[in-house]
Amino acid sequence: MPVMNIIQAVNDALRLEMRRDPSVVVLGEDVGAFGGVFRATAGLQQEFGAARVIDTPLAEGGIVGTAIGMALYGLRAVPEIQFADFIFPAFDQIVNEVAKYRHRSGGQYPCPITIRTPYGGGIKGGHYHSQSPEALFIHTPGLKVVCPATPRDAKGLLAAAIRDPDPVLFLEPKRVYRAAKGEVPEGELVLPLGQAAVTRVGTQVTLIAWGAMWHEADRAAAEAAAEGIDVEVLDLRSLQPLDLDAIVASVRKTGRAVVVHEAPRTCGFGGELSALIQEHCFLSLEAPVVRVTGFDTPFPYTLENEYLPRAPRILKALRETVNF
Amino acid sequence: MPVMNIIQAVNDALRLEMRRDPSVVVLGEDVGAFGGVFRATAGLQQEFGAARVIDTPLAEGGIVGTAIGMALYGLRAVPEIQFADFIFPAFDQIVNEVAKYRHRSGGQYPCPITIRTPYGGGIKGGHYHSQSPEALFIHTPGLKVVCPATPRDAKGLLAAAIRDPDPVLFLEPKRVYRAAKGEVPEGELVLPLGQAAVTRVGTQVTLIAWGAMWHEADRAAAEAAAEGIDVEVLDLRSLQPLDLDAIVASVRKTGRAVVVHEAPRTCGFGGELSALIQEHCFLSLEAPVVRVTGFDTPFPYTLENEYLPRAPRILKALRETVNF
Amino acid sequence: MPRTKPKPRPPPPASRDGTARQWAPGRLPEEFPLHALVDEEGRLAQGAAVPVPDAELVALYRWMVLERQLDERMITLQRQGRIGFYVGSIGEEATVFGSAAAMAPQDWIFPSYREHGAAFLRGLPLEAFMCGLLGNAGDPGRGRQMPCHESWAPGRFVSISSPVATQLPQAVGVAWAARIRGDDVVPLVYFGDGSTSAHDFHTGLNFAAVQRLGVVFACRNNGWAISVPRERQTASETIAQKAIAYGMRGERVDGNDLLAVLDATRRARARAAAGEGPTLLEFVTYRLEGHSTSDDPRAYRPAEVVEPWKKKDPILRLRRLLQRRGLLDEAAAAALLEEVRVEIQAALRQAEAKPAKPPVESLFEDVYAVPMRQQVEQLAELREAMAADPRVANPRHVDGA
Amino acid sequence: MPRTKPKPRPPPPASRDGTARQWAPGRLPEEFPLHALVDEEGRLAQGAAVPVPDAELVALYRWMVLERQLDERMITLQRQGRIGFYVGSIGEEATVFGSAAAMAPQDWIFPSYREHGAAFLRGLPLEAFMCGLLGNAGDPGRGRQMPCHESWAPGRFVSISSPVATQLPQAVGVAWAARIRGDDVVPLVYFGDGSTSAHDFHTGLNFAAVQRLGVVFACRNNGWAISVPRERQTASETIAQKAIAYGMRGERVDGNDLLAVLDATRRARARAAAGEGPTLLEFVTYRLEGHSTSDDPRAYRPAEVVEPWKKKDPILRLRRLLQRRGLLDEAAAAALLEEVRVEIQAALRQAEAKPAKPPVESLFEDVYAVPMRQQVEQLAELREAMAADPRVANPRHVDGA
Ligand SMILES: Cc1ncc(C[n+]2csc(CCOP(=O)(O)OP(=O)(O)O)c2C)c(N)n1
Ligand SMILES: Cc1ncc(C[n+]2csc(CCOP(=O)(O)OP(=O)(O)O)c2C)c(N)n1
Ligand SMILES: [Mg+2]
Ligand SMILES: [Mg+2]
Repeated sequence: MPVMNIIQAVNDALRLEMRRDPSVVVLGEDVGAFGGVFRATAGLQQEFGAARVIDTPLAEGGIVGTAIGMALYGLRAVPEIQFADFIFPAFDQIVNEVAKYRHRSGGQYPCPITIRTPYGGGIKGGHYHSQSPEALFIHTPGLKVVCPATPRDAKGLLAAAIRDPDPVLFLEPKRVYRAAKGEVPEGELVLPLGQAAVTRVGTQVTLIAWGAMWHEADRAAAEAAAEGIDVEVLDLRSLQPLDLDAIVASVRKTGRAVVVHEAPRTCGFGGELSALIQEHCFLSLEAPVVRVTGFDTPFPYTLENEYLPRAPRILKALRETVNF
Repeated sequence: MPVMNIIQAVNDALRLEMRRDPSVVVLGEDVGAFGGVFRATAGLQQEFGAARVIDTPLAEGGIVGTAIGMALYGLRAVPEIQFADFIFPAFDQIVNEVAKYRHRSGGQYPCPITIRTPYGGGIKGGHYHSQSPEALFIHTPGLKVVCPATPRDAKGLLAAAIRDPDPVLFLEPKRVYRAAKGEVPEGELVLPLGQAAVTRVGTQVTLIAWGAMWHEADRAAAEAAAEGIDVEVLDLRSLQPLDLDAIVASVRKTGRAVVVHEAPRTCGFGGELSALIQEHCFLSLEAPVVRVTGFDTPFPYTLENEYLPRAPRILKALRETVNF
Repeated sequence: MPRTKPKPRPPPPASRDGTARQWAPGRLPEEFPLHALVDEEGRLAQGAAVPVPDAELVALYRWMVLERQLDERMITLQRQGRIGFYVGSIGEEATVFGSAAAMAPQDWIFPSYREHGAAFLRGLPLEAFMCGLLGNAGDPGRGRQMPCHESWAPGRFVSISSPVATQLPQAVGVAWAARIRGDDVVPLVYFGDGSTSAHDFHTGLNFAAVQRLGVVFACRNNGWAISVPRERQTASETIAQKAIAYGMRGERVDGNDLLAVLDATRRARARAAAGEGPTLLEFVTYRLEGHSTSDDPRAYRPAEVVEPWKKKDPILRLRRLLQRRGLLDEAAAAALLEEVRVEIQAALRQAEAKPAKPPVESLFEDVYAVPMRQQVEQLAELREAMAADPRVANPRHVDGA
Repeated sequence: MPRTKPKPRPPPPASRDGTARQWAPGRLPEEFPLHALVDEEGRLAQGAAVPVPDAELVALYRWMVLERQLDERMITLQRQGRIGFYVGSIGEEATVFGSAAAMAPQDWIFPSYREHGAAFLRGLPLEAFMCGLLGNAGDPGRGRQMPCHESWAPGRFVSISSPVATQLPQAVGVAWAARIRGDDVVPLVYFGDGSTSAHDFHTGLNFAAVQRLGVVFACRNNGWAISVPRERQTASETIAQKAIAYGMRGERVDGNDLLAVLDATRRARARAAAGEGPTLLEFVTYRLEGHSTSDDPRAYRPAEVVEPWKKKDPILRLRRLLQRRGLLDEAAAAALLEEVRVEIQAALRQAEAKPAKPPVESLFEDVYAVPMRQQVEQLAELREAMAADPRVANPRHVDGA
């Protein structure tokens, strides 16, 4: 099996879906001849032409707005938002339009678009090239939200997102775009949305993460193991739909849970997970669910290592949770 | 003391603040000669002139964007967004600009604006005149979020918001704009942000709500009392800053908590509150924190009574929680 | 397949004479006269031809009369509390029917919220529309949206959303998709003068022009955005001239002249289909009534300013034209009026006979193609709550007493 | 106090001749010639006067040379890994210095991200700027933003944010506030050609024009938005003509001609101050280098297309003018170059001597005027974590090995 990084896996999925289905269209800023500022669409315009791989004017609302029209007409539009931080000019089109189209029309107008966007910190991007806005979209009924951590999942979940009958926000962990390498099956790979991966089996505490932070969680779990703490690690992969069964099964077994995310803590997805765990595992819980997260500040430039919930802070939380 | 409804209280606060401080400016769609589609700014243009009470073009991003410039210059701009559902075209200006201005400039450019907007369901407004987007803004560091339930609080908290050195999103419960009447002190009234009100003292379960749903909570608590369930009711009033001490004190006493909000459940503020309660009251909790909320669907038209978490559903949750 | 890429037009030459030239408002040459074919007395302009056969003209007149009657009846119904809200097009009927009639049947229509007339042309039954007003079990939109937010996919009439101007880039996307598919499909998208201030107006027109996509942008300039007059919405002398910012064609049309609207839209559609790109049409008309049933224009607009526009009534003008051409006499007009009244009344009776509420599970359907865990669990939760306490579904038991 | 409200200009008259007139691209009369005062050989246009005293002209030349040297040095520094990112204005210096120099000292400047030159003119010390590039303890922005996102309140140079065009309505708000306060303050706001597609361009210009607010909108049309050429950004022949959509003045200026930029900006400022409203200035220039240090233009732009623009270099042109006027000889030019190099080197040395990181509590400050509970608790949490494990603050211990 070939080894790829996440950029290559995304590129591979896009290419295969475009070959398979002539209605798949890619659009966004700099995605055409240039192949995207992260090169995720490199070579696509060369293969599929400027009619299906389109450089748009600089307006995220226009990118998503026109993608909606394409979807209503029957195409499978895959808009790219250059950085998740720049998704907000399209927020109204996503939250009031994409998410509600099927419902508001009584089922007459489905709107299956897949919005790809690199998210998260750790690349020295400061306030505006580092944000993790997943919670805002998970809070919006009608949207699905997917966030892979590995090249294999990036490929398989992106293909699934593009084929899905519902709109999907596909968050790509740019911090590990190139650093995360792994074997990826050649040819068609479609992984189901809504299934978490138990990437490490353990008994003492459940550690939940996704995207770039899954790598930190994985590291922390390994270090914890060296200290004799037996951690079960879940990579959520899809945040909406959520694999609640996997979470509940794990926490009922371990009795303890730590949730990790980059976004600010307050009203982040960690709060929702904490609430769900409590609702479903109340009688099994031996310690409060702990959140290891970004802080309630804008994302910083110089102090980004301090800001990010990396392995050392996760490890500390694991220790404290098992000793509660 | 005069009796007012919430519209009148908001109007009174705006008038008094504009009289007191010539730098207070009101702007928005239809807020001028017409006095706002809900009449909250009625009479202000007549008293303060068209230079300080301004009808803008139909563009929420422009309303908030220009309000930012005014604030940077030293004015106290109070933009109105006609319905909270229409705040999304201004989302980028609020989340990337207003919220981060002070931080990103190293403290050189504070941006104290107060965005007023009617929110919530129960007026037969369907998908686009009913939403409760508070969680999106609570998740954004740099913003304060206030939501009064009564005329007195509306007046006192709005005055405080306008004088606050930080930007405030002021959510007005339009469902009870006219229905909620109460005594309101004449003249200056400034209530501190960040203090919850214990509106009913009880021992068995803590019931937490804000805005329009506080009225439902209050009703449910009264009905529960008739059944012999002793409920303590908290009206949060300010969601960010949050009066965590009041919540923790109450739940440590009662051992049980029910949280009510209109917004969809998943990733709503109820999840955050549930997580916080669990983190701070783990050893006192005798039942899981229960969320009584809007459902994970767009806000409906005909079935809005079914959708809203009104007294009967709250009562059911109270019963189940005390019997857990 | 996309048409050949437009060659970028060369910018004007440099002047190095040391003098500065700059465009100043008011210097715009008379590039945007009001296009009209019929005057207020119903006289056809010299040399002009009626762009549709007689029968179609009479049919369009009938539609406009029906629409007017419908609006008046529904406004009354709202006052009686039988429907919750209504937004009509009194005085603006020609902008809706003239433009919609100019499109081909396969074309898509993106409405703002005053154009249900176009949906009728596309086959939306009056009764289904009224079920939408009632939000009842017969509503094709399943009672989920406010009145006048209809969807009608069989007629390629797209779902309405309240946030203004969002439909503009969406319509552009349809034109783009049609080009990719090689289909002869042109979207017609409606919006008001106030909506030209919204950001999606800008992105919509810009994307269409850059890609030279065939879209008909139809602005109903009715002079008002709720209480805000057009002059406070934009400082440009016309809406049509905004086309210049996008390198697009623009035209100002008498929006109370059905024939002019039809003619201009037809030309715009033809150019769109020929690969010549989008057109911005400004239909100059007037909102004779309040913004909607939630609005009372007396609070911001003296009655006098409306008077001159009443004389320009588009239905009156068309009727005069028909009379002049011998296509409609007094008796036929009266019969037609009675006919549409009966039609409306019959549809209303049928609509009101439907169950008042869609089934409760409909709330949880269509959020996703297949309900997810939350929707399934929450439906069960709601059912249980309703079974335990009938007040859950009934406002009076809680709010009233 | 607001100036008197502008009278709405009457729209053009109606034509009832049955013929349709519509504005078509290409028919725009030559309303937007390129305003230039100095040609590529440094010759002043006949009859034109130099709009600033000799000393100021030489000072501006020095700034432009300094800026060029700074950009080149910082790009090298970035390649060496000593700073993380850089975005310069090579080839566009005249657009920045010419416009900023035309404003009054009390005026506000809203930058996009290439205009740190304007901050220098307003007194931002080179060393403080470089501390910002390093994100170290000396950064007035406290190391919170990427390099080239400086703020300089003492010079009324507003904080930079990355999302493009957001600053346009904000600048309009400052003009509005100044009018309410009765102050003679005019904001100058910069943005690129690509940014004209963003929605805030539309709302900014529209709000300013409707309110007739004095704002100078300065578009640096450098031909590119990262890899996207101007023709794929808008189909309009010029950026300046977009003014027509807003009923505003527009002017096209040779952006490589410092004097023309200065002259046009000064006139726009004067009109703004006189209550005559906003102006859209299009400075036609060219981005000679990559978009930023993160970009490699060879991937999308053949080197040949850049060549003709190198000949139009604004610094070269100004130098030739100075030489012709006897204000700068070879020796003086060489000395000046050496001088700015030394100045840059000295500032760099001082900046690099500052502690590499701002204190950890700085992260939690300025989120609110006074940190709230979360910030206080989370700072304590972070301190505790750092004390327990030094790797918390150190990437190498975690990411590297
Ligand atoms: C984004 C947004 N902001 C505010 C509103 C509230 N609103 C509804 S209609 C309207 C005026 C629209 O005016 P115009 O576009 O001229 O259309 P008209 O009603 O005159 O047909 C406003 C402000 C809205 N629907 N959407
Ligand atoms: C809203 C938003 N979308 C995308 C980006 C990414 N981006 C940064 S600069 C840029 C191009 C800007 O081009 P232009 O406005 O012409 O300015 P120039 O860089 O040429 O000076 C893009 C797409 C951004 N900063 N903001
Ligand atoms: Mg209108
Ligand atoms: Mg550019």
